[in-house]
Amino acid sequence: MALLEVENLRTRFATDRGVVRAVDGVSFTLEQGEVLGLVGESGSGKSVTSLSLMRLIREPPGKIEADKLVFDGVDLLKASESTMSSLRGGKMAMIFQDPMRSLNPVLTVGRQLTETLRRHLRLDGDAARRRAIELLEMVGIPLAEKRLNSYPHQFSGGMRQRVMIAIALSCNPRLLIADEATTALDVTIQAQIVDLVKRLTRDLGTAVIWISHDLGLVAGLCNRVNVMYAGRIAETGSVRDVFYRPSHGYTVGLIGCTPRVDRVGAPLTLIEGRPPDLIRPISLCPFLPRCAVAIDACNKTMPAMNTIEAGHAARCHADLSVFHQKGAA
Amino acid sequence: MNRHFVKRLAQVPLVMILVTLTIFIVVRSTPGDPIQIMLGMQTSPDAVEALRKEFRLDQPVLVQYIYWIGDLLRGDLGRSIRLNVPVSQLLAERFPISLRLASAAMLYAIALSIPLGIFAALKRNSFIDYLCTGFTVAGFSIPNFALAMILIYVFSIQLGWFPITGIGASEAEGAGFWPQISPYILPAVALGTLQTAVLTRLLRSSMIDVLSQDYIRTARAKGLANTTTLLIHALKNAMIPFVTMVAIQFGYLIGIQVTIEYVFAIPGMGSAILQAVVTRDFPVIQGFTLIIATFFLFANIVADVIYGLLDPRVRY
Amino acid sequence: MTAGPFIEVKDLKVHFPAPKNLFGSGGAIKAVDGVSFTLERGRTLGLVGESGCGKSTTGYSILRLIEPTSGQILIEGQDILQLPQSQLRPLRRRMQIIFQDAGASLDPRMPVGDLISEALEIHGLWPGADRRRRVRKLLDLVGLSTQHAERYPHELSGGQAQRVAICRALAVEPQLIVCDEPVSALDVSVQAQIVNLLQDLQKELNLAYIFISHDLSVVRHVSDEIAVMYLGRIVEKADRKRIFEGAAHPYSRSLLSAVSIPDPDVEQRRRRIILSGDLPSPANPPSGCRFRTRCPIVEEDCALHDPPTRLLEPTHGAACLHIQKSQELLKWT
Amino acid sequence: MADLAATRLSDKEDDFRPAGGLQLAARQLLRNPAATIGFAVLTLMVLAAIFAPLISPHNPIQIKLSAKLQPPSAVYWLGTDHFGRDVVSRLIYGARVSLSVGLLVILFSFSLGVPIGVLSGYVGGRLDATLMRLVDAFLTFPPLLLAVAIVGLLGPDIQNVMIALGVVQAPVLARLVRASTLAAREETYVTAVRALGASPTRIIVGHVLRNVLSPIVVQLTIGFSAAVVSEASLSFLGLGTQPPQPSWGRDLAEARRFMTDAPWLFLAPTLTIMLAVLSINFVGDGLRDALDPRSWVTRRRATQEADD
Amino acid sequence: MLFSPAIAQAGRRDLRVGVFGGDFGNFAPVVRYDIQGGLVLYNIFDGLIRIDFANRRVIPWLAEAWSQPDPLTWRIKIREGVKWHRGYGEMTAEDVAYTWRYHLETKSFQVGTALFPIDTIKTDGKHVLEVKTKRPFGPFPAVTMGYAGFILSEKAHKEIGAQAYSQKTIGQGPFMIDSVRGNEAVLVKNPDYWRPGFPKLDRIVMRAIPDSAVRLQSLMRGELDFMTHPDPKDVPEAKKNQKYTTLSTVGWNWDYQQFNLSTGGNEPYTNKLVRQAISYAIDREAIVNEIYNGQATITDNQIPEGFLGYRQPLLKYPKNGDLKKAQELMAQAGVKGYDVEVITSDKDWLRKELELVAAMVSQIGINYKIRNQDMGGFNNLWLNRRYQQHLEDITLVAPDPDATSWWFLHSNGSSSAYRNPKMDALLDGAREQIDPAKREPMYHQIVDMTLDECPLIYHCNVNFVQVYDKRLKGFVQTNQEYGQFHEATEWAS
Repeated sequence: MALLEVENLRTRFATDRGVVRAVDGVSFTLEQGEVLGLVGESGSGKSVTSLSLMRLIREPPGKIEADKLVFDGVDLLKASESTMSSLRGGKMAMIFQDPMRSLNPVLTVGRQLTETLRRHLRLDGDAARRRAIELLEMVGIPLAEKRLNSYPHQFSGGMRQRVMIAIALSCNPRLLIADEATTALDVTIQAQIVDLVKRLTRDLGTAVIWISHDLGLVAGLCNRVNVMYAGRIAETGSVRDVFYRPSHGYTVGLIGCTPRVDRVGAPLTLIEGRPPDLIRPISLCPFLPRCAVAIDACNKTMPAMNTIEAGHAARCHADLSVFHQKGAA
Repeated sequence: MNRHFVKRLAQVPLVMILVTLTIFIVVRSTPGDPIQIMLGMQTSPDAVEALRKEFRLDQPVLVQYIYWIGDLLRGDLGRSIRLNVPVSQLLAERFPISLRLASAAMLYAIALSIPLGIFAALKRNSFIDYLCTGFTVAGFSIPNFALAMILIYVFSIQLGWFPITGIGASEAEGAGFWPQISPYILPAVALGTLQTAVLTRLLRSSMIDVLSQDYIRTARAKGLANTTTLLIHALKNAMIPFVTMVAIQFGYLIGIQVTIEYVFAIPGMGSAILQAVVTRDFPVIQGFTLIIATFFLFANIVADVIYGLLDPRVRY
Repeated sequence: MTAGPFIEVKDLKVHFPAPKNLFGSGGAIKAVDGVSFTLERGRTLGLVGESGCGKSTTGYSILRLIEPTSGQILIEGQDILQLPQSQLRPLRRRMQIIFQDAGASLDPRMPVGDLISEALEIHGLWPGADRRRRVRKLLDLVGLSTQHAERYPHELSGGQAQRVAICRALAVEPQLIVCDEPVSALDVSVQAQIVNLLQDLQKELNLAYIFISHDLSVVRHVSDEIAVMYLGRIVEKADRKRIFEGAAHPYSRSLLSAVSIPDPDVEQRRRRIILSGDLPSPANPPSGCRFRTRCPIVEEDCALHDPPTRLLEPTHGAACLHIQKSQELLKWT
Repeated sequence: MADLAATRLSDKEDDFRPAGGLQLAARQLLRNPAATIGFAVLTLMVLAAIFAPLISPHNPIQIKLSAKLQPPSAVYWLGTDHFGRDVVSRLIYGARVSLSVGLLVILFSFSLGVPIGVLSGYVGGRLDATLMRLVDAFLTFPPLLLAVAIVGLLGPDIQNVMIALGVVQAPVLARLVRASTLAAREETYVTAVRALGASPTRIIVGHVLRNVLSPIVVQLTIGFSAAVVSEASLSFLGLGTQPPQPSWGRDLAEARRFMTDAPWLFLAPTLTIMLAVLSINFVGDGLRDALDPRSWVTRRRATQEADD
Repeated sequence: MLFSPAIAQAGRRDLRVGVFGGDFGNFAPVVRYDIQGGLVLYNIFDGLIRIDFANRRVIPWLAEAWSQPDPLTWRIKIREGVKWHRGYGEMTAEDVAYTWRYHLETKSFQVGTALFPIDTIKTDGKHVLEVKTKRPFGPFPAVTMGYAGFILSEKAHKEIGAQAYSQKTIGQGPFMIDSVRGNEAVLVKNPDYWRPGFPKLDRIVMRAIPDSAVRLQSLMRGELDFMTHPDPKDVPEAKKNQKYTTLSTVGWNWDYQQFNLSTGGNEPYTNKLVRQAISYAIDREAIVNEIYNGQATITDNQIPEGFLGYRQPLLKYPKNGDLKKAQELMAQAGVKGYDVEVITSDKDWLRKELELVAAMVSQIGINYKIRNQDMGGFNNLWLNRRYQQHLEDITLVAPDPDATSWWFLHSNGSSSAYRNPKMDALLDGAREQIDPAKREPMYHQIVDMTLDECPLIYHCNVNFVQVYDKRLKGFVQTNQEYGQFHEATEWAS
């Protein structure tokens, strides 16, 4: 039975300019130990999806609906707030983008670690302290014992993200959601963090949902990818399916306009215009106004999710096999 | 933090000199000669002259200022022309009373503004939010002596719960807890209402700001129970500007008690200065205003220290 | 091509006084510690490096938005560091800058039309009636319409805001534009649009760019020549082809190995050079080679003397004592 | 290659003079109900003050002992005072004093506080240090007592009251403006304009001042309400405005004796002062949001998506 | 409740008194004191003479007797057995000599009012004092022994020091100062008071409460037993209240307008017809009813009832004024109307009175531009004669017509702004006339000239009102504001 089953997840926000359909029908499943990439530009709904899973959306103005939202056998829609709060940080954990602001500036790092342990594992006093030190050493923070009493502002960006990871993995979660976890970091530090997360989650068998706008990162880290656009999944498949046999106008465009450090000189293929306003209802493919490979069908009906091959599907009328590469580059 | 604190302390003497200079100029640029005013109707010119010499009023203003500063450094605040009593003795009688009244008013303001501020922030833009902010803004807009009058009419005359006067009465000295405390209650409410408005608004906005911070989202993502998240994580941050403002407001409180002292017959600093201004009793005006200004200055410095203590980012 | 380079920077240093703590002197933060390069019109120099390496400070100090401590900045042979502010102001027309947060670089209270005409007004260009026509031409040049002219900065998307910023820079007809992380805050699709726009403008107006970014993929795509910076110094400089195949300095190679490539097979099979530790404090950089505290191939002599730039080829230099060892050992492809 | 001469340029040569910032701020202000009501009340009071002779039902100064202490009636809507003068007329004429006190205090503290604040904020260095020490000295001065001292010593006529209250408010404003100027100076758009070659004066006047306006406006509204309340306190202590000129503060001070036997006499000025201060505060809050450009919406908003 | 009056009545020997004002000034009789100071002074000192208010006569007190061997010499016998507080020994003639010499040397405020006629002071034995005056001075007993009647103990004054004496004052009256703090003065019984059986109370606590309404409310709530100067509008209600006694007696004081005629300028009011017109325009009864709610008595001259030379309250000007006559006088003077600046001090009842008077005189075209000064500002303008007109009230201590006229009408009177040699001669002559029978007609002449010349226009004498707990007995009320003697006050058993 899959660890996480999501069917037709819809999350809307009531704003003074109208109802914003941030997530407009997202379905996917996640197996134990699997690493799923959620890729898309800003406003694609990738972060809102993850926050909806953890029910961290303030309702109102937000509103979460779904045909099915089950995590490890628990129906997240009907779960009481107390069940949810025992899940959060316990079986489901999350790390966020900006390490500078994600830790409480006035509480020591040790305190923010032990309070999680006390909340979920009922560890306190020395047991919690010892575990906290182990965790800090696990994520590669030197002199862990001494640093327990330091404050977040005394750590560098990279170090702070390591603390976040220690906190997230402290209770051995079944699922870790990383929402743009390395975007704010420098490239060499990013490499360290990615390497760390990959190693720890593999050892602990934690399923990971890695949210990012960086295709390279997702290519290296994930086994499956969902490409998201305008609150929906445009294309889903194994990472090799999506990269080598892109079957949605947006995926093709995205790969085309991402510069590659190992290929120079080839001009970037452009995607004109801007992501759609999520307020007005959409009857056709949301990417149509910007799509370079649209065909007549696109102007007539809303494309359904059709399967290209086992485990690989895209919500696009066009046959984009011309862009498919033969095997590995 | 200590570098910042030392810099603040270093500024104090310079500011104090400026304060004494301002007080002196404002006071001495006055029409009306205190001796003549004090001696009143049946004075002979040479009687006025004798006393002017005694209070050095016959000398040029600058010389008088230097004498005043000289005495000041020796801790001698001079003598009240009208009361013929050392200013320091008047201060010893009146400053504690003003201090107690200020503390009572601040306690009332804090006790009210913390729940109101947090509640208004939590229930933002709801009916309760408007109620809380509406109440505080009303407190902000009513002149405190009008409020005092209403409080006396309702709570002292109609309900009889609290006495009207009685602060500083020797009778109350040994008469147990309630007689000592009860005369402070209505004046504290009348005086503290303005502070409640200021503090509630401040706490509400800083709570709203903190609740939108990422680390609160992280706390919730860690599954901490709502109350703990709210109280520990949010309040500890939201209280920093609040406590700093409390210290600053406390400095102000001493200076704005005049009208309340008048209504409740409180022998505080404000009424003494008013009395001194009306009778041109320069030494008292200068001495009292200097003390209030110094108190305010140190309240500000204490505010900085508190800020440093509460916010680790400043401390380390 | 005019004779000689448009801009020549010689041994540029920018030191900030560190806050003196109570007990000892704070020393100086050596943000930029001896940077030199030349740039011709129509060409782009990429400055790449991680935060704290001094790339933005270099950009700002070339335009004297931050006053450099020492060194020379020659614009067509004239050292602008010696000029008083009054004489510098007319010269500012020739060198402009665009910022990472484009929205914040536009006065929130002025509509786009005014923002652009202000640039013309400052230098008295296109006075009177044809100023409006000039503004419309400039808007068109960067792909915006007159409808955008009426909008306020907060009503623009990130991409549109950057287009306005570029338009404002072009208004004063500059020869050099310093681009400080111009696309880092944008989505990939919008990033590509702006990158293409910059390249087209360079061809059409023969502009020189100093392109500052931490994103090596974008820098390599845009630049003719790339300089890798670490802790206030250029550790390696080469044309964009050489920097990829023949990167010499261990830091350059580590940087290249850390950059992700949007190609699953390639990315998953790559060998990584993972640098340990954090960036040292610029207030007191390590003795000798600044990179030695994090360098995977560090030797004893690295701590003894500051490595000079060795030229492997006329246009390819690297400041490392063990280039040989670096190129052999540190595999990243 | 993107074709440079994209043909999206619309042909019509319409004038793109957009709605000015103030127009948009006003439009935004009117969307905030509390601020609109406050604004309406204030305009009403200002109009009442200006056209007092026309609209006040009775002569506010005329003593008519026969009509002494009459409760609110058809003739005297809010009753009469101890000399038989109509309370409503006195409130209308009183608005002249209280509002002008508030207004002049704003002008006084603005013209004193803003230049000092901007100068020391933008120039910084020693000038900033000396100015700030001077401001500190005045700030530590207990406000009401400074006002009492100035009024008591220079005589209790109106302009002295205003000077006193203005002097008290100016340092608070100076402090605030300096902080905002310091912050504004660090903004990227200031660096950008400097890069364009703009002179310091153009930067200060054209950019810094305009973006420092919003905190100034809010502080001015607080200053206004403090002035109105202080005028009442000074009158209560006997140092306020001169008879026979009616003023809210003095009428309230004199009405306190009749709080039990003629409550309308006491409540009328109290509620009027509260109403004035409440509305000026709501306007202040409204202005703070309205002057924030992020809230401005040009009329083309709806079509924004269309032309992308 | 804090101080509930329900404390066992019979045994109560303390009294809580509420007075107006902010604090208690200085209590040394040789340094000028204000009214609150006076209230304490009159209970800790006995004067050389006391005033028999019933029939307005000066009666010997600590000056047991005095004789006048010749018009310039006064021999005063000081009562024996009068002891100073706190064991400073017996009061002697030496103390009186010391005190008056101290006044003269320090040129204190009493020199101008009471001790100016003195030439030499000699003691003749322990208890007799012989004073020679420069010129014969009829009102010596009332003015000199009255105003300057409070005597210092030489020993105490020297030991304690002039400064400290202001607060640690040593008197010989029924009460002694126990403590003075902020707005409260505590007096305790003087155990060795020379009159056995007095005072009836052990302790008086006097508290200054500025707001009159609050002062009365404090009494009604039982926080005080005794209060003075209630708001006139509350007096009828207090009188109806069974639990309290309300006394209201005509005071030796008056509200008056004064014209500055010393500048020699040609303002319209320098013409006496205009001044008379103003006096006719004043409705004195309206002032008494509207401002003092009936707690005052109309008058148009400076000699209150019981004073030598008193005839009747209204001599020339009708109680409701005579607008027609006033307009006639204005026409006669050829003055249509003018503006004049009128100053007054910070007493809010006087400010209201000036507003009322301004309304009255506006009916004859005179526009009073009112300037309310605070006390300091007013005194400064008044004493330096930098005013056109002013409205003020004045309280007098000595029951002698000299004190009510000389200072205001004589060309070198400290408060006078009037120069008239005829008036000066009359005043000096009346002052030096010893025989009361001869002095009386002289004062009639002075009053008639004042009524005609109108350098001052008198409005009314304001009553002194006290409200206190009905169970208090023995309190004697006087026409003097300070005169609240409490030695006879006691709680009825």
